[in-house]
Amino acid sequence: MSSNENKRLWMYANMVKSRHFEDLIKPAYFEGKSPVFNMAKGPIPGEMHLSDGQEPCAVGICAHLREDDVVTATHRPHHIAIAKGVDINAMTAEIFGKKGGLAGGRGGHMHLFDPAVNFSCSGIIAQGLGPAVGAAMAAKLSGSDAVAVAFLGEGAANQGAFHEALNLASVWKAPVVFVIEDNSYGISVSKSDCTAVERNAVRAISYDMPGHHVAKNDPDAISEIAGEAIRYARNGQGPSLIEIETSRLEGHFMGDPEGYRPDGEVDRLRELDPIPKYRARLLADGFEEADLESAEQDARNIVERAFSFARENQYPEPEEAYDHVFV
Amino acid sequence: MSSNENKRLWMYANMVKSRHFEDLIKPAYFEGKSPVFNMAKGPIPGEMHLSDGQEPCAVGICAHLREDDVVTATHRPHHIAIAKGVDINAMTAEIFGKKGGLAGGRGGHMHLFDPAVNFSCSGIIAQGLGPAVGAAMAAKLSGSDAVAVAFLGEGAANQGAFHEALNLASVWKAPVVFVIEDNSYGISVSKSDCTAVERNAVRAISYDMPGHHVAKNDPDAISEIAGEAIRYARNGQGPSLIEIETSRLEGHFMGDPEGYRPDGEVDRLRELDPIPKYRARLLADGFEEADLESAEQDARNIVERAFSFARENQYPEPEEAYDHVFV
Amino acid sequence: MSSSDKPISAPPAERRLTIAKAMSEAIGQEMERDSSIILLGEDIGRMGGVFGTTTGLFDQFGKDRVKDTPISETAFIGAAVGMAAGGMRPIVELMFVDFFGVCMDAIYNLAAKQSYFSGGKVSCPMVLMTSVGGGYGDAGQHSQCLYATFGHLPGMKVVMPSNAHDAKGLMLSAIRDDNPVIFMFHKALQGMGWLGTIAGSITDTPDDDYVVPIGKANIVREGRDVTLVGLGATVHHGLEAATRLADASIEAEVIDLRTIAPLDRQTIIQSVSKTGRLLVVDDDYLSFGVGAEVIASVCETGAGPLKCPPQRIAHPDIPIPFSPVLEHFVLPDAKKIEQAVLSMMKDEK
Amino acid sequence: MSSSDKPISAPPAERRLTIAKAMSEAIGQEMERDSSIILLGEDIGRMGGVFGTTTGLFDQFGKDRVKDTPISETAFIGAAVGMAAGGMRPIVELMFVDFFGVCMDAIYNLAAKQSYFSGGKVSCPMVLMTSVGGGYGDAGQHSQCLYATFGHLPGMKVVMPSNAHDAKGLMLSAIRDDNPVIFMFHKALQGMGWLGTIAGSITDTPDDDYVVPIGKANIVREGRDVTLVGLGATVHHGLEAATRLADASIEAEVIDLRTIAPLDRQTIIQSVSKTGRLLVVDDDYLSFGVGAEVIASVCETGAGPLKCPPQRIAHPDIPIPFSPVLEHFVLPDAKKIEQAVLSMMKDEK
Ligand SMILES: Cc1ncc(C[n+]2csc(CCOP(=O)(O)OP(=O)(O)O)c2C)c(N)n1
Ligand SMILES: Cc1ncc(C[n+]2csc(CCOP(=O)(O)OP(=O)(O)O)c2C)c(N)n1
Ligand SMILES: [Mg+2]
Ligand SMILES: [Mg+2]
Repeated sequence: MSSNENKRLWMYANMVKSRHFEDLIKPAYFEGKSPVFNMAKGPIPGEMHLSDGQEPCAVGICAHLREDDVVTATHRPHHIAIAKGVDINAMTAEIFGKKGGLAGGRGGHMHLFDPAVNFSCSGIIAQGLGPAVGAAMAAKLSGSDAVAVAFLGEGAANQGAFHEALNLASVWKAPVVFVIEDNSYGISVSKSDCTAVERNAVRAISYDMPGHHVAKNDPDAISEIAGEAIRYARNGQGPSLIEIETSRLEGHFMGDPEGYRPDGEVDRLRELDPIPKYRARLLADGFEEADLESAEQDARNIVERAFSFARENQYPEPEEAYDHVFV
Repeated sequence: MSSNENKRLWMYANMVKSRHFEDLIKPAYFEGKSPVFNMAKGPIPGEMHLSDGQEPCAVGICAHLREDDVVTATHRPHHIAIAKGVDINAMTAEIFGKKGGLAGGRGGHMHLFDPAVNFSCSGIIAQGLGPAVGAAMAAKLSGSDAVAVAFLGEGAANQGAFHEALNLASVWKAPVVFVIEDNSYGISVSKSDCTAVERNAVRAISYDMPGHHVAKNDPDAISEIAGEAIRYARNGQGPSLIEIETSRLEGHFMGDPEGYRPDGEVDRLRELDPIPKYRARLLADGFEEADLESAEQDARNIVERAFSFARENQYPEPEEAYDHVFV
Repeated sequence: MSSSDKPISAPPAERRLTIAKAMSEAIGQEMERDSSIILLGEDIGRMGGVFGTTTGLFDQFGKDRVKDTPISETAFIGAAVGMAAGGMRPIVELMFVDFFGVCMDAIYNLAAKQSYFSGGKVSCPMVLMTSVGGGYGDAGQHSQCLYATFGHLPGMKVVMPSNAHDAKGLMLSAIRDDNPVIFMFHKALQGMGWLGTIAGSITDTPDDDYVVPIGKANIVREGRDVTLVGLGATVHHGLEAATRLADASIEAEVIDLRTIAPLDRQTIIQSVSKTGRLLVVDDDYLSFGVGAEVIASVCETGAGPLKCPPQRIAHPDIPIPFSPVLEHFVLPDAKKIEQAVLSMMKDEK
Repeated sequence: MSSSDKPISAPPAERRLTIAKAMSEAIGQEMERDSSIILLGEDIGRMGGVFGTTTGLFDQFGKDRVKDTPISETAFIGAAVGMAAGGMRPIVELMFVDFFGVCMDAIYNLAAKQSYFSGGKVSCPMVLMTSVGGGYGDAGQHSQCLYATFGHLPGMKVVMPSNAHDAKGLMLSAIRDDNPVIFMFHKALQGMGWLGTIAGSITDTPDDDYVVPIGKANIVREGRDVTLVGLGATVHHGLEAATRLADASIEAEVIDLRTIAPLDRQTIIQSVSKTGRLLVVDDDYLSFGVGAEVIASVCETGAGPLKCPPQRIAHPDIPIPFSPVLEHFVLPDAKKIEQAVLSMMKDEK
């Protein structure tokens, strides 16, 4: 396979992996939460933000990243973590609150840190952007050509931190790419009800940086633009902003009744599900069915092993709560 | 005189008033602070941010405002307060920490509140913008055509609050005008060292609102644009952003050694002092010397009476410190 | 499963409300009375608030009075301050108190100081309602309490109900107060099905207009042996512990602070003067917390004589851990209270 | 004019430094040793810091290591967290602690929790230095202390020197600590001519490399009758009061906390066990403050027996007033300490 074919297969496999991951989260999350849905119960308590539908953003960007490139993600981090190569066993164990989790169960699903691949995320909207600028500068000042990527939602583009971080990145010519996953909702509030502009990409003008808009949740198109922006950063030309039109196939968090969605919206979005669409395109482009199936199978196996690992892993001792407040 | 002539004379008189105000602040501030400059000493302790050179911004905007229009200003508020018609006696007494001050001496020069003319200011950068949006909405929702104006420095345009407030104003179509007084410095840091764009007016694009740029610190030009933006707000068309190129003839605060200024900069700026320039223009435009002189004299008298009032006013009783924490 | 841990069952009486419903009801009734009230926040419109604080109000009052905002806390809380100065009475929701870090200036430097900086001429009648507390696995950025953070800073009143009755009455007081009031509501008490709810928070709640005064603590159980001071969720833990302690013939007096600032020191001191023993329980971080303030307030008066050193239980000085085995280990509960009291009873001077 | 109120005169010995100079020196010496240190903040470049914390460092280390920032505290403190995770050791200045409201999330939800959320795998070796304190007429948004605000939130260490010697040693400790350290410096002690400086803060300061350990309070004067606990400026007020009290044969022991978090409870408790009397003095807001924590920490152990109720003096729960007659009325000073001690000595149990 050509390197481009390899990359496309990698993107496909990682979308499948991410989706399968969420597919296994779903029943696990609902364990102990029925008949009465109570977030506190079951093996995975707390809020759970799934990324179904947003996989193209993660793979399109991460296809261009190395281990030493830094990613900061959001409260909806699974697809990005998986595409960045976070240790999936430890990540799953973390989500289950187990000792073998990335943070020994201290962080949970909104706080996944894997320094081996320079991934982290935060649950406070837009607050990962400053750290990404800093990480980019740490690389630049040390003479490395590593870059940083900060993911955010379109809702986060109205938070002050967005403005400050993009301006600072531009002033410092930091090798960082800001990626807006525009799923058109911030919880229940639609983008058009809270955002003064139709396209966040135009906001790049305020920071004298390139602003890209990618429509249709298309992994290839995302990857193309991402390649450009990441090259630009790696070459020392400075930051960029990428806005990706994507879709949230699930509720904001699990248990969200989604009363704010127009009738039929989810069905329409599901018809545009990027994973079967991309599969069909790959086949049309000459990929072998068997290769896709084997990639799918591998992806699923990895996820299933991760869930087994997590489930079999033990809980931390209660006293471990006191560890690692300081390093 | 025509109404336009009246307005121009009003603008001139208020610039003179403001400058004379600062001219009297200077020696008063230095009382007790020499030979050793110690900010804690003398009748006016604390930081003191003078507005010399920035008068055109205040008068150009406030020429279009009514008492029921709201203004939120910054840590550098005197020129704006004066142009907005704040009770100058009570304002001066406040700056001297006296009982007859706007807040009985509780607030000081960065916290001037005069509800009679809907003026207030805050010492935290860009934090007056949200309140201006709210004030504008309070007017709009009550059916009034009053507007709000938020002043900020060019340094403040890099603060997150700027982004959030402009977006919110646009989404709400709030009758508010944001006015950037670009004096090209935030304390010691020049605009070009910390701002990604050359002109903050372009940032209006990010909020789908008109963005105006006014060069040369010119009261007439400012007034023209201000009239447009304020009419636009009053007519229910929504917010605007105005960026004004102005100049800071003094240090950031009194006592600032200004080592960061390029040699000769202050001299060059002083040559462009907007007050003598505007005086010359008015004369060239046919105003009578005598009218200007009498306006100047009136302005000076008002200021001098305010300082006398403030100096003769008594200090609050110490126990009054405990009053008005709550209304 | 402890008794406080039951899923909500149908309220027996018609007016048994959850705190969420009591809050919505208070706000709705007051909005009918007073057209200057406006609601701002994320997801408080069509969705009715993530924690049910504004259920039905968007439909009832429309989008001019119930306004979903962008995720721009600095701007919309700042806007509320400007509205309040302009004669309105905004009620703003900060979805989780944990988010105070993006907008605290608008709260403590603007809202809280507007009266002082204007010599009392410009009021700031706004309510900031915000959810607090953990226990349901939402981890370190969505489970904090920060009572002391808000209580420490002057110019704001800070209240937190432990039940629906008080929620309605405190909300009405808060809205009518001409000063900024931080209205904290505890997720473990809120009565959102999906969060699980301590049953004692669901109480009879009059339909009428009534207020619970700000600044007045409530003795929710009388006793002679020890004073348990709590707020929000820990009141219920205290009551549960008191029931168990009664079996051992230890009579605990349980005080529900209801207001964090201004703190009702008098009620506490009177109680401790009677019982001679003090245990403060809160689920905020321990150091520089509610427990310290209550203990110091008692000790500095020389109230007593105390029969044993005053004690406190709180969340330890660690970020709130995600894993339930960790989180439940560190959170206060009835058992820890019971044990602390038992050892205090032994530890006579 | 009180003795603490003199303008700075030429330091008698060559190594008598102000806190500002001691901070700059510590940072500069450490930057020479450790190339991973970077400085960020407003006006810390050419200007050398509004409070002289980075004097000379821009010229010495250049613009890549000493970076003036936009007025974007959220972004640059957030950036520091990212740099720290990436192997650098950023030192960031928040010009006034009063501005925490625009950037606290980066501090307490990101920096302070990075270690915990990563199970100790990602450290956050950053120093946030920030000015505190009033007394010079800078009013309610530029004079706050907020010791307890920072001390209350876990995951950060919080230090504040009362003199130049400790400033250098604490700064070196802070820079070398692999955890976030909030380094507060008090404007009344900073040694900026234009602010006036309490003379006792200017001390002999070794040129060498030495550390003052974080978490260790310092007994700056021994005494048998009463323990005065202070920090920063109030240490000097305490010392001044102690001198006057000595004339009345009252021997005060004065403790300089030096570290707010983690608090050195042991040193305090030992002292109070000896003296039997405790007075805490700080210039932060009173309620939920340092005084409460120190008093509670002592009382909960049953240390003593105390000869009289423990007392605290602090800034009252009001915004900091501008007018000097108001501000000096409410700020703690030596005279208030002296009077409090005198009445404590009378108030024997
Ligand atoms: C500062 C802050 N405000 C509010 C929230 C609550 N919140 C969590 S996710 C979310 C919506 C975010 O929308 P968007 O940025 O579009 O991301 P998405 O959820 O669509 O992925 C909100 C408001 C938060 N976590 N942080
Ligand atoms: C949030 C915040 N950060 C920093 C400061 C300190 N500060 C006061 S004035 C100022 C410069 C402001 O520059 P600009 O907005 O251009 O206004 P100017 O002083 O030029 O009028 C700074 C950084 C502050 N008051 N608030
Ligand atoms: Mg979204
Ligand atoms: Mg400026």
